Amino acid sequence: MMTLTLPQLRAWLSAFARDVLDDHDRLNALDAATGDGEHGSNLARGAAAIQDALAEDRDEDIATLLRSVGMAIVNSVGGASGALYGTLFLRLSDHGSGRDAWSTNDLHAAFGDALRAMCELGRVREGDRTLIDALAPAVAQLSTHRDAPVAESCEAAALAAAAGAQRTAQLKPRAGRGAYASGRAGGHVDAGAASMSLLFAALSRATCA
Amino acid sequence: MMTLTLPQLRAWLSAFARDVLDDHDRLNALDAATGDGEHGSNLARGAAAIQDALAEDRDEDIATLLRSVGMAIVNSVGGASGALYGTLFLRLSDHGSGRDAWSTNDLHAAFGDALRAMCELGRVREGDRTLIDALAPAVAQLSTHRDAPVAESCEAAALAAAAGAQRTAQLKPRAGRGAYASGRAGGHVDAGAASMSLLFAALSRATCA
Amino acid sequence: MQKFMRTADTAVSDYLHGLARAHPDLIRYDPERGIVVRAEAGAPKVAIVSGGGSGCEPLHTGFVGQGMLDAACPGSVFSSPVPRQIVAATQTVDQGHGVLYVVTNYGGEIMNFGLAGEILGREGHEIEKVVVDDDVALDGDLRHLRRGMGATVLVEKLAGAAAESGAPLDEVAAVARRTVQRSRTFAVALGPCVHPSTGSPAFELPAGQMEVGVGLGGDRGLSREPLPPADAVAEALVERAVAELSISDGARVIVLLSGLGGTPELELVGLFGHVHTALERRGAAVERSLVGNYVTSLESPGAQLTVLHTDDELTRYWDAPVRTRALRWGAPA
Amino acid sequence: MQKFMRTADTAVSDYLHGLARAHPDLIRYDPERGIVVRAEAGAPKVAIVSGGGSGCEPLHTGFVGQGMLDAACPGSVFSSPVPRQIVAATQTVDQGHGVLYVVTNYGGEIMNFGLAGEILGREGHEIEKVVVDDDVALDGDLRHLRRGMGATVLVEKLAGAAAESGAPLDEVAAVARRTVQRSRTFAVALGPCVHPSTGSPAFELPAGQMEVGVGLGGDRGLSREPLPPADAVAEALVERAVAELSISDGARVIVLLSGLGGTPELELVGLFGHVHTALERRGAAVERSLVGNYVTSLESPGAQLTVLHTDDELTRYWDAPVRTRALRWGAPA
Ligand SMILES: Nc1ncnc2c1ncn2[C@@H]1O[C@H](COP(=O)(O)OP(=O)(O)O)[C@@H](O)[C@H]1O
Ligand SMILES: Nc1ncnc2c1ncn2[C@@H]1O[C@H](COP(=O)(O)OP(=O)(O)O)[C@@H](O)[C@H]1O
Ligand SMILES: [Mg+2]
Ligand SMILES: [Mg+2]
Ligand SMILES: [Mg+2]
Ligand SMILES: [Mg+2]
Repeated sequence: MMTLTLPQLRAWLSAFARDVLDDHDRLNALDAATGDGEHGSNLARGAAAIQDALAEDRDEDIATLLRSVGMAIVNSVGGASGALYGTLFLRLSDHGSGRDAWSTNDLHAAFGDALRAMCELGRVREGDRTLIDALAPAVAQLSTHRDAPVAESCEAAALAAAAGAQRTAQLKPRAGRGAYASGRAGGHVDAGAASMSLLFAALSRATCA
Repeated sequence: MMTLTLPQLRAWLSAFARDVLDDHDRLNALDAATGDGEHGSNLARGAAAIQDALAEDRDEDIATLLRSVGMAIVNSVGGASGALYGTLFLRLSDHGSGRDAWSTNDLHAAFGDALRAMCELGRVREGDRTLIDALAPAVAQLSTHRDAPVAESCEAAALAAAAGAQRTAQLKPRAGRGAYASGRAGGHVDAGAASMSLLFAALSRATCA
Repeated sequence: MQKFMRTADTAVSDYLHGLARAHPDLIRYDPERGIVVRAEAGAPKVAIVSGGGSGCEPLHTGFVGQGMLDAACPGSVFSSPVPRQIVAATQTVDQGHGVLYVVTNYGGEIMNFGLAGEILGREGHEIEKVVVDDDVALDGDLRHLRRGMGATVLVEKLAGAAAESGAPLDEVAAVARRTVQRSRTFAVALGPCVHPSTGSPAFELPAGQMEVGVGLGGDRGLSREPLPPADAVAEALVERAVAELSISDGARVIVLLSGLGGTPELELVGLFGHVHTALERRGAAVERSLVGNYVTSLESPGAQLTVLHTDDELTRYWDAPVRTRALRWGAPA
Repeated sequence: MQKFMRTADTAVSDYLHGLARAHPDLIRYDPERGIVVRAEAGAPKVAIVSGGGSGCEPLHTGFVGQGMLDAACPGSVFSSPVPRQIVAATQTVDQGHGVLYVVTNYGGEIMNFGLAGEILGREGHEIEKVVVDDDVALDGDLRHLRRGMGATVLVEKLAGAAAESGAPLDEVAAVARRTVQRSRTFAVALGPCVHPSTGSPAFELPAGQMEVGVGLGGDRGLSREPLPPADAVAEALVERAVAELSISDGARVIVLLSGLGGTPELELVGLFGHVHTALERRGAAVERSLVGNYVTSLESPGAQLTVLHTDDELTRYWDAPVRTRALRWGAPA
């Protein structure tokens, strides 16, 4: 496929919500390894909010859908991840006004914008062992595949996000609750990076279909 | 021996104190089975107080020694057992004024008096699963052996106290903290009956020596 | 053992030293005599004295101060005080208007306050005793063993206020007895406490189970049941606590929901909401309430519900100023 | 799971409903908007708003009332509130004299109060923020992550008193910042808490071990050490808490020793006695103190020590009347 259509976008969000609900115990357990053990429960509230937003959406444009998803997440998840995931979708929505499809180039611009906003909000960089470590390599792949069909670029982004998440197991946390037990954290994948790689995996599946 | 002499009395008290300190964990465990698990710790304070009283005693008469032991127990042990054991020694002391030896008959009168006072104070009877169930059969043996040498009568009293304590395992508690869990208490010897049988075992050893 | 303490033997005296340092304006601790007394006696009045095994804090030491206790006699952990303490407390706080002993219905407390009262009666002190036995868990042929639980706080508050108002000893005692008669308590535990001397849990409770009808000091309950949702726990607590009170439409109640020490505020206050609903469903009007750790059993997770069927006089004494570590209202500073 | 609750999802709202029923005179709970506000606004003044993950009660909801917070925004257990709550609280309590946000230094709190502040700034609300980061456990390249702990209570009390005195927003904010600068906290845990959603302990701690330098919410500490006697624990707490304060002979301090939720009063007050001794040994004069469960982590056994190097102005604000669920002095009723 050359573009991500509005129905695919809905399929993506719906799949992400389901995957988060399915994986919610694993995300809690990953968070528990260094943090307070509720990343899965937090995002599960977000998943429910996404489902509500999808049910209420009138199929106007990409911006309207993503904006309502972003607001729903910001105002239901709480914690660091709620502000960050909410900001992600709100920034994406800024690029969807009047649009019912996105090229890879559009996706790259939107996710790149979101990445910058999230780093600023969280006061983090790549390498601090956060969800940024899954998001940043995915954005890099979108950049490399800027002119490729979305199915191809999103598959590459999903692989990069998954690999980035895996690599967090070797990183020393420098932000979020994980950093508190820094000296004793090693070996576990960062919870937020794990959920972020679910987001790109769902995107890849939605664009293949 | 026909009588219990003052040195034997000191030996008795000293042995009882040592036995309580040695057995203090077992007494706690017995109390824990139905009560609050500190009968051993409570009596351990009493044992220390007995040792202090023995160290300070000037060998005047039986009354003076037993009175200071009774007061020391009353004011150091606390709980039900402190009041009861304290009362026991205070009542015994009432029978020792100006005396430096006791016959079995004297012992019987003194312990009988103590038994009555303790039942009144604790508002209990034999069969309520308390230390009375070790004390009462011992007093009965002192009565039976009223004219026998103290070594013989005290041996019988000690056997009766031990058997009485054993029997408490079959009794339904009707006083003390043990009664609270009444329905589910069965099978354990009452802690206070166990410590009371230590008292008569020590008495028997002291009168044999 | 996971406890902040030096040794089991010093746990109580370390607590009392800490208490005196935390509240020099309220209390004095006399380590020689093992008693806690009000820092300032205030105007002459009937004195209120209580005491009991330690480990149930803030009972009784945390209730010494204006409008409540004049002295408290703390025993060892879960063991009653000894007569010497009670005698010393009485001699210190008796201002010649008589002394009320608030005695919880445990063998140790009954006997030791009894022995002290005998000694002191001979010295000319005028002493009244009220025995608190609000625990409804025990019934039938065990009824005489009903333990003193949460109502102890209510008795100390209301008798304290009556004394502060200048009422004579017989009236103060009458207020205390009326409070006992009109109060009932029922308690459940979700786990044991650990006695500092032994270091082992008072009982084993499998996960998902609740010990029903417990007392203090790690006493087991009457039965063990699967732990239901909090609204059902509240319903059970209310059912048992009000059964013997004449609670019908419009009955005015004062409610104390005390944690046993280890239950977090989040759960306890949440439970109170359900208790409130269950009481209102029965037509009771919750006139005053108190939710927190007031009568505890070391770190036990659990809760006890005390309901007092109040009236104008009792509510007036409830509202009267109090200034202690654990209760504080209506009185400046 | 050994908890009084209906479901993990209703635990916080059940708590809030219960709180409102326990304190109708002090607070209102708005379930639609998920906020707790003062029952009576009082005279116009700077408004103080805070909020944070639930599970740390009485923080912040228990500090809403006269002389402290005007509104609190409780998040889910150990998760910060969401902007909608903060926006609603601000709109409700802003009386036109500006609003101070007391924000603990956790990513979630910082970001969500940040987002709310951005939205509201555009609506014309005048907002100042003070970030509380009193936790000395984190240092070096982790210093920017220092968590908001016990000093949060002090900031809310002192800023609340400044606001009540009629001071303008910049002065109230200055009092709050000065309190942060002059406060340090160090905490240890003797066991984990259990998150209601997961039902499993936040960490495993072998018996006889202590987790040193913990935060809230079941955060692990910096290290794990054998649990020493309480006087040595106190020494370690004091050593770390005062290291960055200029405590020399005659330094005046206000001390908060808060249990983490599961530590019994007997132990906590005993520990305070040793803390007091350790502070005096360093020449500090303990001018005021507060000992109890004020900033907790559900049922965690443990304690945190906060030391504030006070001065005339801060002590005066400390003594000013306060009337909330958890702090109450100087104010009638
Ligand atoms: N400052 C931050 N910047 C970027 N990501 C962060 C930051 N803080 C936390 N995170 C991410 O959020 C995840 C935790 O989310 P969650 O558990 O929901 O929130 P909280 O940390 O508030 O408990 C972490 O695993 C990390 O990936
Ligand atoms: N009312 C009573 N009358 C006689 N003996 C009692 C009574 N109450 C308790 N006891 C005895 O005391 C023992 C418990 O003593 P202890 O544990 O020291 O005191 P407490 O029961 O106050 O914790 C019981 O095992 C029982 O033998
Ligand atoms: Mg988390
Ligand atoms: Mg006992
Ligand atoms: Mg006892
Ligand atoms: Mg969190």
